Amino acid sequence: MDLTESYREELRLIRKPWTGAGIGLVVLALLVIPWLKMDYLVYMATVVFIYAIGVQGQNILIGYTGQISFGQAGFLAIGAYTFGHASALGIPLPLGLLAAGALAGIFGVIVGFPSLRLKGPYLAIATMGFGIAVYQILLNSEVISGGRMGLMVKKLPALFGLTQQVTFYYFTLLLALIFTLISYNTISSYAGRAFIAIRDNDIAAEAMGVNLARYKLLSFAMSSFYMGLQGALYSLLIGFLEPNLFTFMESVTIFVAVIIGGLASIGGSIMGAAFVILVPQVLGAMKELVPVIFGVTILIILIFEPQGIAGRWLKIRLYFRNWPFR
Amino acid sequence: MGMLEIKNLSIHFGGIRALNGIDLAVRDNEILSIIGPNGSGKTTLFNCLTGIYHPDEGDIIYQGESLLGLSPDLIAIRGIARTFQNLRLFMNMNVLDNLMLGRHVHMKKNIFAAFLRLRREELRHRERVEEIIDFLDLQAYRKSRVADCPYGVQKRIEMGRALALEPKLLLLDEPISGLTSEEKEEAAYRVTEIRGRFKIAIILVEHDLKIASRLADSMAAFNYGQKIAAGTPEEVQRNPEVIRAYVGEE
Amino acid sequence: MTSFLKIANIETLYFDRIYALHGLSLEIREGEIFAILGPNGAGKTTLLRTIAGLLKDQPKKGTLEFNGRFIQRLSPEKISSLGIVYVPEDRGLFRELTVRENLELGCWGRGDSGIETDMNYVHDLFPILKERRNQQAETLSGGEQQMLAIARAYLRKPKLLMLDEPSLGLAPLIARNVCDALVKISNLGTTILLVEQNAKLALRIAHYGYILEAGRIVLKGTSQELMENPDVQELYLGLGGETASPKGWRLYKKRRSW
Amino acid sequence: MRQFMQYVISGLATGSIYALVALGLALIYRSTRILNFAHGDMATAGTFVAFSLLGMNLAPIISFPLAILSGSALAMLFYFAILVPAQRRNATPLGQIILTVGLGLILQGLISYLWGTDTKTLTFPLSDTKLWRFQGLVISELGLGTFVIGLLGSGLLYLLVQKTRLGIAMRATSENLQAAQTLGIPTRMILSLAWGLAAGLSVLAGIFLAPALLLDPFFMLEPFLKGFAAAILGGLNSLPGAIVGGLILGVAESLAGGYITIAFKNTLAFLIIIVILMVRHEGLLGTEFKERV
Repeated sequence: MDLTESYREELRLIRKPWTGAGIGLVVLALLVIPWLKMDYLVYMATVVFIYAIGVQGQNILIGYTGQISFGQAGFLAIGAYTFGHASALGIPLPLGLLAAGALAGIFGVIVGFPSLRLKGPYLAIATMGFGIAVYQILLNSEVISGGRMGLMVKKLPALFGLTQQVTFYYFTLLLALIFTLISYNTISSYAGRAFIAIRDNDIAAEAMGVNLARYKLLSFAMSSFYMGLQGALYSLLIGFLEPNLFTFMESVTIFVAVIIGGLASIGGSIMGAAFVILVPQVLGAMKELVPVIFGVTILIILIFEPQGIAGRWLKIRLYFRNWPFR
Repeated sequence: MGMLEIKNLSIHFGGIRALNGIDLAVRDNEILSIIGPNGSGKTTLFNCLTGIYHPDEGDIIYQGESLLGLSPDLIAIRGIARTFQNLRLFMNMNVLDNLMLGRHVHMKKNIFAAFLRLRREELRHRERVEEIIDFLDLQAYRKSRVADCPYGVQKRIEMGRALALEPKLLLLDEPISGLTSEEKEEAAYRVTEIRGRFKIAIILVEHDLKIASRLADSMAAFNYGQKIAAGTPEEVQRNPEVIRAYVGEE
Repeated sequence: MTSFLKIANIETLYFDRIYALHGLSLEIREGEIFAILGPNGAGKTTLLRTIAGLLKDQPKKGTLEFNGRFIQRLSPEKISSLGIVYVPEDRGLFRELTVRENLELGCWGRGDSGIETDMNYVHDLFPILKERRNQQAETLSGGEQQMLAIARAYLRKPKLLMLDEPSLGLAPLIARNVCDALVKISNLGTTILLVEQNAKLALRIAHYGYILEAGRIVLKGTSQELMENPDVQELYLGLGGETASPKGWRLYKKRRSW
Repeated sequence: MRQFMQYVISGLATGSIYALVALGLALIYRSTRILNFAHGDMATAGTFVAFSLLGMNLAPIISFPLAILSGSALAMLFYFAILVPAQRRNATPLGQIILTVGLGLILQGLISYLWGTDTKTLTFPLSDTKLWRFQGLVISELGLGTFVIGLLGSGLLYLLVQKTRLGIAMRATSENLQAAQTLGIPTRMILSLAWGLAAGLSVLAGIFLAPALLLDPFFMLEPFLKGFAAAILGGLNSLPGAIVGGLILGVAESLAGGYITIAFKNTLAFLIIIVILMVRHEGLLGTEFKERV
């Protein structure tokens, strides 16, 4: 029996030694992966890390704050193109990443303004409109999109005697860990409480002194920053940008990852990101069926398991905790 | 000097006059009960006071300042907290977090500190919340999700959340209805206890005449959006119009 | 006399946790008017909604037997087709539809030839509805809305008509009109189950009454018996005036004989 | 002036198609408070059925109604097989909307799988190139047919909903479900019918759009979004609003394409959505639902 002795102890991120050990093991495993010399695995894991960032951000918006958005592709594109142009101008990489996130975040605030008046389905439509508008502007504006040739992005150089691919792997892993930590911290702070309060009962939240506008916009800003960062990293990964990377389907994919991973679950978001990346790989030649798998999974999860993959995982964990008795 | 003064307050929805020329005053550290049958405008008054509805006419003066046009969060910051008739808790948070949200207006907010998990603020407020948990006997439920708590406990949690805001004026919307008889007794006791301990003014809405008059220092009765009587509980109870509103016309 | 509707030990819960009805039993005989009285939050509305099948998966326990047939947990459509019609507290009108359209929907599923006669009958009962037949229901006054709700329910030719607070929000004269109409409908052979806060009004037209408190029946009897019961007089009829001390809550609790 | 009228006329033709899509969306939203994100995919599926039936040498007069019916059947199946069980498990409105997203994905995938992702042409009885002239104004046979069908479809639906007993029951059910249930109106049947009708209208729109847009699994995405814009413009819960919104959007788009630039013609729809939502989010003819506190 472990007793909590102070309030401070309760506020720690990792309260149980076993959780700490588990997380340590996972991180260790991730650190070791590149040594297995399986390039494909390293590549896939990198993509999952990149997506995990954006999906978490969307979960803060959709899952925690309860604001549905279908404009992800727009923020993704803003982040990617900002970074692309920044790196073409010779701006250092960290600044470029920051600029990508920041500009996407600013657009997030702008798009978030309708959310102050709109609820549920209406907001979904407004954000969807934004996402598609960005795509169409890219299609029609050669200055931004780089025209027919697309926009080339310089890849991350190889560092510390590692290959380029492994360097980038560690780089994205580091960023994913940092942003996961920030997500967890934010969610358990006053801001996270305000997000959830708005989702669960906005009238009561306001009556308790939560400024709805400020926190909805904060949530939009954060989620779009994450999304913009994902876009920037993605452009670094593939080294080339064209408008067709940012269609409405991309928004849907990220939305699906949030739902399947489980609303209001940071850990679930990472699993959701892995799901939407790995399913197309597994299906391989039958690419047309990817949406079918996504759709069917959504139906099953929504009807049988409202908390998504993370909910199932939680149940299993509870099961083992009570193992001898249940 | 009254802490709250309501002058000629009127609001209508469509053709229905939900409140019609209401005048009321609340003194410091007093319990005012508002009674009336269903649909008489009691909750509507609360919604006007907390900025959820905007009255068509009249004024609300709170500590010398008009509350008209203020949004609910600004009114909360000025020290008016409320509970809701049908419980508006954050059902998926645990009890502790619900009360911590009540501390929201008192917190120093710095989002970057939140990113880095700097928790001095949290700890400071946690101690205040624990006092309220003790006061309302919520220890056993501290970490339970609100949705999993029994109804009577949820009512207590809502009251605790309102108290965590450290209000100067507390609005309780039917704090006693829907409870079992022991819980009712306890809840009634608690209302007087709150006034004694926190030295605040309370407006209480109830349709149960008996409990309302037992708790109140002064009382007002509503019917069809109008104030039909006001005064001491005894006076209001004897008022023939009140009796008629309650037991019907013969 | 055999009972027409027999409710045995039903328990209804909200959100699977909050008991609204706690082992409630009552019986209703055919052709009479029954009133259920009780304070707010006692479970009166819940009872009617449970009977009407509007609460999903409720009652959790107990049986509802109507005309020799168990009807608990049937769908509301099914229960309605068995002849139980429920008029909720908010009247349940289709506010965007006209009065005539509302009445027509009352005849849904009726293929018999009596529709016209019945339509004429409700127009005689409430002439104002004929006058306003092309107006939208939401433009009617509270009393007219209640009349429309009753007329619409009558057109379904219910065996059992359940009304939730028909006098709520009505001026006294209009409330009395509505009650008179209910008596007329009852005289044509419809059993009526009435939930009311206005005890005087209800006991005047009802033959038999139940007092419901905290999800249980605490007292029953003919209207006459109830009206003469001292507790009912004090709590519901406002008689026996001198409420000794307004602070005497405990006293009040003790004084109740149930 | 003549140029202006020309733009208006071609705008009305496309607008009437948007109106059909918008009507379906509004019908579903009104009756079930669900925003149907699978609306476009249902239309695509139905249109592909029409394509296959025509390929089997069935006359358009037979294959088109069959395709429309198949779309309706699909929607009703979704209602009974997915939505009803979900509602039994207390799905929130948001959850139900996400279910339609799921359905949309499934349909999209299946269509790509069954018919392939290459573009196809739907052989159509009306021609795009045969022109009708009237006082110097030109309209293609297809455009005229589209306009007529759009008005006819919306008009018939309007009559059905406003005048027939079924329509009254439909409006009643969408306004107050429980009251309709206590009157013994078979609400599930009625709601599934609303889904069926809505899907049927969208397939009708799809069939008339296919010859101009070329048929591929994603061809309805844009018209679907335009329909959404139109429905919001007119007020999501208003059927006349959907028709008016569709026509206005069509004309505005055509004028913008003609006088400003063709490139951003499509962005206009979303600009309209966002402006409308900011200024008057219940739309031109819609009414707002007020939440009771």
